[in-house]
Amino acid sequence: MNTALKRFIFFGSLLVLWEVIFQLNIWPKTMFPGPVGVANALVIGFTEGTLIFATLNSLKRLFIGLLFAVILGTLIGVLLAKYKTADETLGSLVTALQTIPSIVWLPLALTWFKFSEGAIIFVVILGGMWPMIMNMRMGFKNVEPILIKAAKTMGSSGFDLFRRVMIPASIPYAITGLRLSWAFSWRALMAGELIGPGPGLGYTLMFSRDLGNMNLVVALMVVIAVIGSIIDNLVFQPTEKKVLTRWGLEKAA
Amino acid sequence: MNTALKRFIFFGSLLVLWEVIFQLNIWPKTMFPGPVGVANALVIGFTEGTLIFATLNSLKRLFIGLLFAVILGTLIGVLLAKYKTADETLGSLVTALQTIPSIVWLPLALTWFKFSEGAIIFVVILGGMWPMIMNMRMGFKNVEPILIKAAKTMGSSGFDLFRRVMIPASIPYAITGLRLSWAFSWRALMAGELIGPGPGLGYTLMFSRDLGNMNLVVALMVVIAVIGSIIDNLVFQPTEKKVLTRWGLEKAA
Amino acid sequence: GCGSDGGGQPSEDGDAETKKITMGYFPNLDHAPAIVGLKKDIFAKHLDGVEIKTEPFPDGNNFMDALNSGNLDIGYVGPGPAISRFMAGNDVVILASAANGATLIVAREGSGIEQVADLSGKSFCTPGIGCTHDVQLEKMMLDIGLTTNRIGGDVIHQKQPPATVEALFESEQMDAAALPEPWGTYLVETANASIIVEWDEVAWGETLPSVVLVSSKAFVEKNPELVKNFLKAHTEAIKFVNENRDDSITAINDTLYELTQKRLPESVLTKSWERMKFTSEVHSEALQEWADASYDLKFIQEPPKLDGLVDTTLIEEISK
Amino acid sequence: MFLSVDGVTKSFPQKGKDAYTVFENLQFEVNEGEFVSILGPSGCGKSTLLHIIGGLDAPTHGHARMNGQPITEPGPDRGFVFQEAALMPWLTVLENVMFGLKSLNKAEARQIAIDHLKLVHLSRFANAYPHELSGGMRQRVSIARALAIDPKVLLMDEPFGALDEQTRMMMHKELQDIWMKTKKTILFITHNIRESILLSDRILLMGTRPGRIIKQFDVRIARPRPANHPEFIQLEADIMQHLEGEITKVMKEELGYEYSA
Amino acid sequence: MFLSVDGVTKSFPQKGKDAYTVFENLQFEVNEGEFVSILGPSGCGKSTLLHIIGGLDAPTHGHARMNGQPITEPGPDRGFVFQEAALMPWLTVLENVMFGLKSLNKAEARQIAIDHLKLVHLSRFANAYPHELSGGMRQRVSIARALAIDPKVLLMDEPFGALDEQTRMMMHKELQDIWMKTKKTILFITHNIRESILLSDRILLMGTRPGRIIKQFDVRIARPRPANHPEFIQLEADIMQHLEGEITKVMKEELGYEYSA
Ligand SMILES: Nc1ncnc2c1ncn2[C@@H]1O[C@H](COP(=O)(O)OP(=O)(O)OP(=O)(O)O)[C@@H](O)[C@H]1O
Ligand SMILES: Nc1ncnc2c1ncn2[C@@H]1O[C@H](COP(=O)(O)OP(=O)(O)OP(=O)(O)O)[C@@H](O)[C@H]1O
Ligand SMILES: [Mg+2]
Ligand SMILES: [Mg+2]
Repeated sequence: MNTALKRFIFFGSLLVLWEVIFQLNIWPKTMFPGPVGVANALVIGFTEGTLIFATLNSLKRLFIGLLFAVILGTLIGVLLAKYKTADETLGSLVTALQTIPSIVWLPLALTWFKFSEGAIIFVVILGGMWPMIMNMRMGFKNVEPILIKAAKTMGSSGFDLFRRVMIPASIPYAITGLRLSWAFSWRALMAGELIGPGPGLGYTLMFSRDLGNMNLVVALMVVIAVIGSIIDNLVFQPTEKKVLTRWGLEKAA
Repeated sequence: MNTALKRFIFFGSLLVLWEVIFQLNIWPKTMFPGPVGVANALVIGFTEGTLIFATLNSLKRLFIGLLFAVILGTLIGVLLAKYKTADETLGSLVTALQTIPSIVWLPLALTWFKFSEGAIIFVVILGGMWPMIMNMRMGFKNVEPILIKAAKTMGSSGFDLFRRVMIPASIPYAITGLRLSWAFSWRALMAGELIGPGPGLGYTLMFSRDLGNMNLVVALMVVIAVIGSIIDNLVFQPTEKKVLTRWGLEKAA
Repeated sequence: GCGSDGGGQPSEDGDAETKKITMGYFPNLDHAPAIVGLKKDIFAKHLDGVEIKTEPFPDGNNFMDALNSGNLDIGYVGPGPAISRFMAGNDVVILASAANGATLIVAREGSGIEQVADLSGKSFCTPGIGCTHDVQLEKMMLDIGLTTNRIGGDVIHQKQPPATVEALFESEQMDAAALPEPWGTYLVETANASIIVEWDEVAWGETLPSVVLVSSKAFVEKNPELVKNFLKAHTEAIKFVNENRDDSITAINDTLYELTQKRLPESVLTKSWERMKFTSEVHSEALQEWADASYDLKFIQEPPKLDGLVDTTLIEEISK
Repeated sequence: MFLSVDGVTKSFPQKGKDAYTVFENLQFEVNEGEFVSILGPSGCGKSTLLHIIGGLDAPTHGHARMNGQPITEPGPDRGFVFQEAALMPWLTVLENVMFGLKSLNKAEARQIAIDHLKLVHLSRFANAYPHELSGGMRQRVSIARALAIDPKVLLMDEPFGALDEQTRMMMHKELQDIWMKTKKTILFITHNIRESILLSDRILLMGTRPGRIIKQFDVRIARPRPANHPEFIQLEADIMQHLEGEITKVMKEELGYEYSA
Repeated sequence: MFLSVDGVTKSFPQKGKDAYTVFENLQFEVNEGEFVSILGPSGCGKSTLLHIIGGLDAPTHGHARMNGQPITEPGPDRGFVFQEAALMPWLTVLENVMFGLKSLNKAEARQIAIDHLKLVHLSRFANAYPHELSGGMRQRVSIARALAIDPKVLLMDEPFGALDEQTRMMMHKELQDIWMKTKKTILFITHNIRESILLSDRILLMGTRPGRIIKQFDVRIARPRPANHPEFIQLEADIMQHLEGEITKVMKEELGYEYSA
């Protein structure tokens, strides 16, 4: 049975189950919307174009934020993995900062970046950076010392060593970090779009929650989930599969 | 120079820097509180006891939630790592669900668990579970096949294999997962305490934000950060150090 | 007192009314009847034999979610969430008003805004998008031909928690704000903001509730006596509040302090007190007009029909 | 027929190319209590074959059988010494050797583990972690670990490859003692021709590209076998000659092969 | 004095116990262009010593020196063949061999890499990943990789340990050719006594517990060296005898050692 079919059956059954629970009326319909209402909200949003516009705007913010989160996360990760002093000082700070919810950063984002895209992107970076830092840090720490030694005897050091050994050797950690960064950047974006200029999915989310439009709330989640699935299928999964197969950790198809 | 001293200098300088920036009046004081005000809020909170009570209550919720998050995360992680079908179906669902911000779960938590500790803990579990799932999944996928083979030739299989090979072999991933779970559970708790009965740090956070008491907001973050540091120093760091040293990935002191 | 004669007591016929009630409110000045009523044991007096659980809420969404999922029986909330949730199909009924008025529109010192018309090309913020105060201001703008960037106009609108507005004014990031009390007065007193529209000149100023007492139909139908007793307490609390301003303000500040370690200046609260009217009288037509404006402003997609949202039969009964 | 390899083929799929066939239709048998060595050039498929017999790898066609039953799973009846040491990095040397002894009580398991560590001269390093050992020491722990389980069949993949000649000679002696005493069935991969003659009842000579069994040699010299026994010398020369042919073949192929990306 | 090991001590700290000293105050020299073998029982510190000379491990006391300068860093002037293959798992065989050639242009680097892969008979596997290779093949890639860089000094840690005798003999020939042509300095760890006599100008015999150099043997037999040369046989017997003494010592120690947790 191929992947697409399996997924079709799995998500199809989930959808049916959802509708059945919805019809059973166990929970108030206003709290637990059904698939038809959600589908409806999606159709309206896309035919009227508001959702398209919001999605594009949010995606732009997300990708810019994610890019910085990944770069910063990797750099700080190296720093923490490589220098014990950094790990013991900056590392503690990272441990502390990552527990801070996005909304607490909003006032600071506002003061520093005014009402601008910058403020939102700042919040996204702060949301997505931590998993990348933690995973890259561990990834670098887990590079087999013998590989580093081997590279050094072949004249590799500094940035060359970093690029040609440290980075590829920690790809399994990087992928996990990326996946988590992706998810947590979205979450931060939802909080970040409370400030700054609309439109955006987070903005719409807030708005529809205020108006008690649960159909639209779930519809937004569906949009985010579908985008996530597409990226996962096009980027993360193939990379992961390639790496794991090459390393002999997963059998080739 | 020993660790404590390094940290003292590092955090001391940060504190001084903070006060200097505060005194320079670059940003509005209502958005960017200074260390003295924060310290004051801490002192009041602890002498009057409200913060103590809130902290204990939040910690209780956090630990229960985290416990479930870790167990569930590990189990789902195994499932995804071991069964391709699960990875392709449930895995996609996980990818989708983890992008959903905690606040979207609140109405569902309320419907399912009523106004109770259960609702908050549910949100905490949903917050902390994803990093654990993703890291354990990758951890299990990255166990060297030869070690599994070796264990099998010695009669280990099923749960025994899981317990004695898979789990220890993926400890580096588990630690990273745990650290992230810890952080994201806190974040979820802050959102979750919007519903459900007080007191709690998230509960206090929300009201002091609404009333513009930024001193208390930052004081709460300091409390969380300090708790995080203590746990990190007492649990995560020693475990990590022990593992990395044993595996020869880090030099013994 | 009044509660002991029947209402609070379970009747013997199995259709027993609940002995426990969960009540929600917000730690805010216009929730004075709730806060003071609790502090002065007015509710306890009228609901003799009933266990009262109280829960402060930070925002209307969570309040309505709690009510909707049966976790909350009765409570005080802004009319905005009540209306939008009613239209979204939630089981919610407005039993009485608690306070009317309490919206103030202010501008930053040096913003050059003296009246609503000056907002053109400027920015303002409200605590929510399409919230009570937002619709009030945007309706006034609409009447003179101004719209926000949300629907193609040139006035920039932002959602901002009231507590952050001071800093936004200070850093000149925001020009004006339509806010619930006491935040408007607070800005006037502490940040030199100027009043563009006084509370009673805002659209539906004196008639639109700022806090209503809501419950669910299901709860009211099941516990009519209990609700009646609650309403008795409610009216007594309103009376008390109106007669004891300073006492009430102290009680509110104490509650704020318990939750957030912070007290608002008494002078602000006293001035603010004059910008709202504590009363149980609901003006249904103001609510309907407000909702219609909300539709005109494209906050909601369907023409609002609020029939059945307000049910004043019980309060009328007890006031007889 | 205790162990049999019954028409076993193994090929690995390759992206964009035909599958790479390591060996095709292999056929041989090992009797109970027999000591069989497998000799062959590097890369001919010896390890792959042993993994299949161990149940660690699935054959593409055919079956390895034990007592007539197809082998599909590894099991503690077939002890395995891997070509790489394959020790658990998170366990001490002692714990590694005790890994397969969990059915015994702790004290007993520990005693057995220590006895086997003494056998490989490593009881002093019982509490060391694998990364603190030298390559040869790790390999010896791996041998101790397999012997400690006391399996019916021992599958050993170049177990003594990383040992110095003296230690290796002692291990030869120990292994022979164990084999004579317990009459285990041993399948033993080596590329040391002398070692194979010294230890085994029978030698399977594998060729490469594709992997196959070129020839079998029965070793009928009485034990202990002196290296200067004429039959020993004769056999050594024979095997050497056969293997040389294989290597020359590979070399010729290699020289004629043009790499293209 | 091209390479010298100058009073080098190496000890590893141990938790709760005294540090474990592998060797103390080692002293020897290697001339430019000399081929020196190191022989010794497993665990005596050969790899540790080579790592120190390679600049991969820091000595506890003393210094390894090259041209009189203390060695503190690894560098491409000292090529290293590790006891384990140490290939990058994410690179193909070809890319692994090309790893150290990045200063050259791509086409040139590729040509050199392919030439060296042919040398070890693996050009056919240029596009395979390390996990698709057998143990011996991996080791050969590792050799090709070190030779491709063409370093002044070659530090080889049991490079031919995992090879079958025929391939090993060919590698002996290739290595000797390279050495004669380029006059590299080679430091070569092995536990094959014959190999050491066959290849080297000088043999350092290491003992164990603590590690130290027991004896040095100069090999003065003309190359190519026939294994039946009387001097060869004599030397072999000599070395064997010395090493046996060491092993017996370890064995005796081991028997007298009581394990306590
Ligand atoms: N996962 C794999 N994918 C593709 N080819 C593989 C894989 N594993 C092994 N091979 C190929 O199978 C062949 C046999 O490998 P095997 O490890 O059995 O050799 P061997 O005889 O044990 O060699 P050595 O003496 O060097 O250990 C090799 O040519 C190798 O390239
Ligand atoms: N990280 C370490 N911590 C503690 N001891 C170590 C460490 N690394 C090596 N040793 C010890 O140093 C000694 C020498 O190891 P080394 O690898 O140099 O031996 P070797 O002579 O190369 O042996 P072999 O021939 O088996 O490869 C061993 O006894 C080993 O236990
Ligand atoms: Mg092999
Ligand atoms: Mg070694």
